[in-house]
Amino acid sequence: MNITGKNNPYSDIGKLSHINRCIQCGTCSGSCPLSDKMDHAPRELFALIREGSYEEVLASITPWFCVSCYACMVRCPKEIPVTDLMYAFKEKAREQGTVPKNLNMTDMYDAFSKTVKQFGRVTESFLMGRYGMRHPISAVKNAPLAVKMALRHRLELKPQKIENPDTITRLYELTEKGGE
Amino acid sequence: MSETETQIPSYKPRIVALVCNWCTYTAADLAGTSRLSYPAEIRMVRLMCTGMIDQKYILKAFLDGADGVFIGGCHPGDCHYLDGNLKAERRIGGTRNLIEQFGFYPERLKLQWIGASEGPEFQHHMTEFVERIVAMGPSQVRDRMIL
Amino acid sequence: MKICFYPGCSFASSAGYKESTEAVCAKLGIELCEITDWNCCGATVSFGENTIRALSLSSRHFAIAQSMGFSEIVTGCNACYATLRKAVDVLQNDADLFDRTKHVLEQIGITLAAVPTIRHLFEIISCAMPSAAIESYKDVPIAAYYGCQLTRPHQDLDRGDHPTVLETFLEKIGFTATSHSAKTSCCGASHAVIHTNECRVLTQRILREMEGKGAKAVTTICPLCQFNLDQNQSKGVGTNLPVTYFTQLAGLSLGISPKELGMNKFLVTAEKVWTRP
Amino acid sequence: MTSQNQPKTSIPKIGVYVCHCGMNIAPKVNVEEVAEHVKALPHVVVARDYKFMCSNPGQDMIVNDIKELGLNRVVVASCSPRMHEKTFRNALRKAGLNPYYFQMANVREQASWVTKDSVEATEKAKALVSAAVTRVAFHQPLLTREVKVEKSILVVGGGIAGMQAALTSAQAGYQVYLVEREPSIGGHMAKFDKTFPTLDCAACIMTPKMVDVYQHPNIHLFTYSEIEKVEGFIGNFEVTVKMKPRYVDMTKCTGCGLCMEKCPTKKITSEFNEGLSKRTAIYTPFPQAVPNVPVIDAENCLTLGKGKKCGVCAKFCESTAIDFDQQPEFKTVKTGAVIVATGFKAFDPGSIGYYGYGRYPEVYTSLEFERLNNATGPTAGKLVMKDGRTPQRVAIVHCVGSRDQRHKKYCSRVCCMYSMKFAHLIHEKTGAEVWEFYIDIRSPGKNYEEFYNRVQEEGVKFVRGRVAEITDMTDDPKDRGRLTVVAENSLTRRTLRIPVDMVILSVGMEPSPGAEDLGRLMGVSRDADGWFNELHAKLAPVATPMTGVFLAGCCQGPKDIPDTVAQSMGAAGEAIALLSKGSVTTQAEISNIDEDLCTGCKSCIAVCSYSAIGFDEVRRIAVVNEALCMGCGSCSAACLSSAASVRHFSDKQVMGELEMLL
Ligand SMILES: Cc1cc2nc3c(=O)[nH]c(=O)nc-3n(C[C@H](O)[C@H](O)[C@H](O)COP(=O)(O)OP(=O)(O)OC[C@H]3O[C@@H](n4cnc5c(N)ncnc54)[C@H](O)[C@@H]3O)c2cc1C
Ligand SMILES: Cc1cc2nc3c(=O)[nH]c(=O)nc-3n(C[C@H](O)[C@H](O)[C@H](O)COP(=O)(O)OP(=O)(O)OC[C@H]3O[C@@H](n4cnc5c(N)ncnc54)[C@H](O)[C@@H]3O)c2cc1C
Ligand code: SF4
Ligand code: SF4
Ligand code: SF4
Ligand code: SF4
Ligand code: SF4
Ligand code: SF4
Ligand code: SF4
Ligand code: SF4
Repeated sequence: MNITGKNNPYSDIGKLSHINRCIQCGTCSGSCPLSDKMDHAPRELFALIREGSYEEVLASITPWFCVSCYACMVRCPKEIPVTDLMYAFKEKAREQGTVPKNLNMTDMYDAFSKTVKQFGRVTESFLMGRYGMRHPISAVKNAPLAVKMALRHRLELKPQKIENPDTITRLYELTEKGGE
Repeated sequence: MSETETQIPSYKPRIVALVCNWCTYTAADLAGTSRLSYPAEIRMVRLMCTGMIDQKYILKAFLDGADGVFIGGCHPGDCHYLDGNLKAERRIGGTRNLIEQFGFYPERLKLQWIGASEGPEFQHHMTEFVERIVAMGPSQVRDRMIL
Repeated sequence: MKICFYPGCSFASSAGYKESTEAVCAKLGIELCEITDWNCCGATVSFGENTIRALSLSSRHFAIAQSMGFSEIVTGCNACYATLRKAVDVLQNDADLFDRTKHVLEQIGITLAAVPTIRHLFEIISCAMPSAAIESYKDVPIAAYYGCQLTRPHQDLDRGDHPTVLETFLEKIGFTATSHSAKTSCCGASHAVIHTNECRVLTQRILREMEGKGAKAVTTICPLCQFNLDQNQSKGVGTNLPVTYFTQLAGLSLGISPKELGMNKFLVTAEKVWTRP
Repeated sequence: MTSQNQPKTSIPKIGVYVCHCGMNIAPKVNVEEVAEHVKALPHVVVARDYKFMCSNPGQDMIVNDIKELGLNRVVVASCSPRMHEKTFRNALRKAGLNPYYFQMANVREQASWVTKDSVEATEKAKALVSAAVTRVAFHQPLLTREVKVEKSILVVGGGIAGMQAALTSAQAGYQVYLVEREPSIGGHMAKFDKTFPTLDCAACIMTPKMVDVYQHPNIHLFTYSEIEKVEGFIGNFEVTVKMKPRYVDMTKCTGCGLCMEKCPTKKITSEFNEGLSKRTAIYTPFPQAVPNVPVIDAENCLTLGKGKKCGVCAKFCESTAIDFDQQPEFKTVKTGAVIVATGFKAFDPGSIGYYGYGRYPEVYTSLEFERLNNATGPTAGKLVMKDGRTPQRVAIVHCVGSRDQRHKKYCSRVCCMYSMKFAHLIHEKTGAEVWEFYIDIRSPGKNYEEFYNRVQEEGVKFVRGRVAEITDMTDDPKDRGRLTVVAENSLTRRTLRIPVDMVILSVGMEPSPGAEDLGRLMGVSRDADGWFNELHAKLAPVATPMTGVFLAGCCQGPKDIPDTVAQSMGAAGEAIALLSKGSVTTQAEISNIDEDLCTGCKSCIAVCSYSAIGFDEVRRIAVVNEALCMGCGSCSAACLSSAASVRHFSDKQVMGELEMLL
């Protein structure tokens, strides 16, 4: 399947055609702070795309581990927008429902998103609480830190919100399907 | 606009390209050897230098029914004859006014530097120019003109 | 000078970032005009979820800022800075996405006309700081930590690796800058709470490098970086470096008291930064 | 006026030949239909299609038709005239017809190869061929002239390329002028110790060659000199050389070296040693320099640059060779051909922040390493770190600045091989563990892959992955002070953080500074990367579009020494072939001013960049100097009276072609 081909159902992944240029040099993976935690190195995702193994890429945990440090992107000798592609993979995986299951990071993303949708802003404590409901162990592990933070008046317990959170909720709903 | 579109569904513009031998013609050859396709409406005349393009060639092309005239030469500094391209640039500025006086849209005349190594750029500019001329529709001045 | 300020969600609860920014700006005559009823920019999450939504979340501010009469938005958080700039970039280069974003905003009663310039608070303050500092702290070597997203991906404020603007700033306000190699190494901030162990390796490498090169304290320009470097030291990294904000050091240099600058809120206490022997 | 102005006598009888070019034109363009179409045009006597027009049977077909059908004009519809115009003109000549009674229609590069739809391609081909037919009817017979040529060759650049070109030309009996801008000839190769793949000693090849160049009776050497001005044309160039002041009289200096020993200004960075050592203000770049005459670096000299009273060198020089009053000298030489051999410059890795060059002392460029490794270098060839220790582990980083869209997008072609040369030398000299980080190993050359295998067997650790970062940040406290090389091993998919003592950056090549100006002086264009353009990538790799100017060595693109030497000999051969006959044929397509139409307005004189038009004060008309005219046509476009026009590009010819295209 040609990356930019008309009959490629995945060709709407943002900036996908750039992958044609990749020479598999590994600068991106070598620059990536969390590459070792990923199931595929960023470089491998591009090789998989060229093979046509889109399903594997869109089910990979790699994009979810990307912290957007942009180290890969500014070093790639072929100027491939690696970080932007990570975003695009996540968006596509979400759209087609292949977000990896049982991944802390995706739960965190969900918790974050729900909080913004509800209040318009995020509050760390509240976000952690929301995430903690699904990850009690993590919540317990982080409890001492929370106490220390509270002692230094750094723990906001009341969720911050904007004047009219409904606007943001509406914005979320409006964009549910890409703004149509 | 939509009127024009429905009127002439398969409008094929008539376009000539006057190009210099050393840069743009070479780029066209490179586009050829690299099999970079572009619209067939482009008809090219090979000259030694854009500097030899006489105003009357351009005017003649328009009066003979050209919908667009493309002129391609070397980038400034790369002219095989030192600065023929710059002379052409100055002259073509004047030609724009001239053809406008005849009633042609000056946008139908384009000057572009395309270096010998720029096969893909050649393809790009040809495609873009044809698209531009197609969007403008056929040149109707000649028909209206009493010759 | 009036600036249009976007604080972002982590600003208020951070260890004195808010206090020090307000105190320093007051002293420098900078008026912080907070974007009316700002919302979360979506950080690194929203772009991976839905491009239009991410653009809309950011653009809401662009429209509000414009209605307040500003063409520039200033933020003090690297993540917000990167996210807002990304939105600006996309909107400027993709007319289709611009129109679709505009359409979404229209439906919540907001008109998006133009995109602003995004600047980091650091740019504003470092320009405004007087070069003759009131107090001198030459005996306190500070390691400047830029984090990833100030110089990357744009690399227009300074080079992506081994930038120097923060060091120049430190020297200007009377501190000594420690030369080190971890300035833009990623600390994994946005994953730190969840992947504590994985990210600890990163923070540890950074903090040990700073301490190894002789730093007595760190300065940061982002609440996420500050939090991550600060909290990890309570988890056995083995270093003891107070992690300050650049605004707090600016404040000290302008003679503002540590308390007023919120410097009592760190997990690693920072007395050694201002205590004179 | 001249015989070229003959009125056309005969009625045109045109033959048209449409080429299939095997499968290149025919399946896309319906060649029979095209031939059929043009048969209907005025004056066309015959129109045929044939599989390969440029083949011998194809050419014979034209010759026969000319003889048997009495054709007096020919059109071939095939490939680009840049490819085969000469071929077919020769066929006409063979048949006794003036070669300018010919026109080519390019239906391959402009129709079959670039048009998707076959019907459209055929239509376009018809238009192009019809235009050519119309044009050729207006063609006139043109004559070329023989011009005597100067039997001498000027070579610019004295690296291995320039030296070899000079020697080959001189051996053939030609007078050679070799211009080198540095104080000594030698170029980059003079900096090397060993060369791949044979590992023979560079100095052992270089030093005798440099001496040969110096002593050859036919070679006149201009060192510390640059090209100031180029005038004239093929066979008859006049080149002005600027000799920069050396402040040492070449005729008096004996090369004793006493001045250098005594000069008090001793702390100047040595360019030759890549900044790894210091030199004096009066210096020769290296001990084996040719000529072995020092120069004074005026900027740093106490007397010349700093306005102080020193003069120590002059005091000690027994030959009274020091001359503080020397001025630049200009010398004009006449030459028939020019060979450009200005070489390359090594890429400066300072712009790649994440490699820390200039920040970490133990990060070297490959050229620095060449000096470090050289017996005549700053450490007398001992491979040691700046603190004098022997490295235990060394990393070599490939593709620095090359294959990188942010810097140089091309592969520099020699760095894989020299990197492996380094690996071998380090291993041999120090026993250190060597790690090579590469993207692809490029070793296409005779005995090159074998060299790779040899280095592999020596235990060098090859890691397939481009280095992501070089840092002094360490994970293990006992590695403090060392460097860490970070890269993904793309074959094991692991991120490596390797502590090393020394890093060598295998930097790529870029065009030599000043190439742009030189190109402008010579009229030679450069490609997008700045390398000089050869006339044809395959068929004329040493000639340039500027007739009489040839290319040798790295100035045309990255290459190693064997390729450089081969190309240099090729360039010398071409120059010799050009000049050996004693005369060259000038082009026929030059300007012609019709005396009857010229009003004497002088517009043409003002626009001619070659000062090729003079003014006849008596007749009050403009007159073209045919030896100087290049045929650019600026005059014809400027002439409002239609008096000036370039032969073969007359208004009738161009407008006739235009008319048929629309
Ligand atoms: C680190 C390194 C190691 C290498 N090792 C090997 C090896 O082991 N084996 C191998 O085969 N190849 C090797 N090469 C490649 C080799 O260096 C080149 O192939 C060779 O030097 C090219 O010779 P050249 O004469 O074209 O260019 P250069 O050596 O660059 O010579 C050009 C000369 O022209 C002069 N010049 C430039 N501009 C002007 C001007 N405007 N006017 C007058 N003079 C001018 C310069 O001063 C210079 O003397 C290596 C290259 C590098 C970078
Ligand atoms: C599949 C393939 C594709 C290629 N594609 C390209 C390409 O796209 N671009 C490119 O630059 N290069 C290409 N090459 C390389 C190119 O073919 C060679 O560089 C080129 O053909 C070499 O020319 P030559 O004259 O040295 O050898 P040859 O083409 O082999 O010519 C040698 C001639 O000598 C004759 N001969 C041999 N022995 C004797 C004898 N004892 N007496 C008399 N005559 C003899 C042979 O019959 C033959 O005619 C390709 C090579 C291959 C194999
Ligand atoms: S750095 Fe760029 S070229 Fe190299 S593997 Fe990654 S994406 Fe591909
Ligand atoms: S931007 Fe993401 S993928 Fe790229 S190096 Fe950083 S974490 Fe890895
Ligand atoms: S200038 Fe004089 S002292 Fe110097 S090397 Fe020449 S002869 Fe010797
Ligand atoms: S005059 Fe200049 S070159 Fe001569 S010895 Fe003094 S400093 Fe050196
Ligand atoms: S020769 Fe090797 S090291 Fe040099 S640019 Fe090419 S691939 Fe890279
Ligand atoms: S042998 Fe041919 S195909 Fe194989 S690496 Fe060499 S050039 Fe490439
Ligand atoms: S421009 Fe024409 S008319 Fe004027 S002097 Fe030149 S040839 Fe004669
Ligand atoms: S053709 Fe060009 S070079 Fe010749 S006389 Fe005219 S302007 Fe001068």
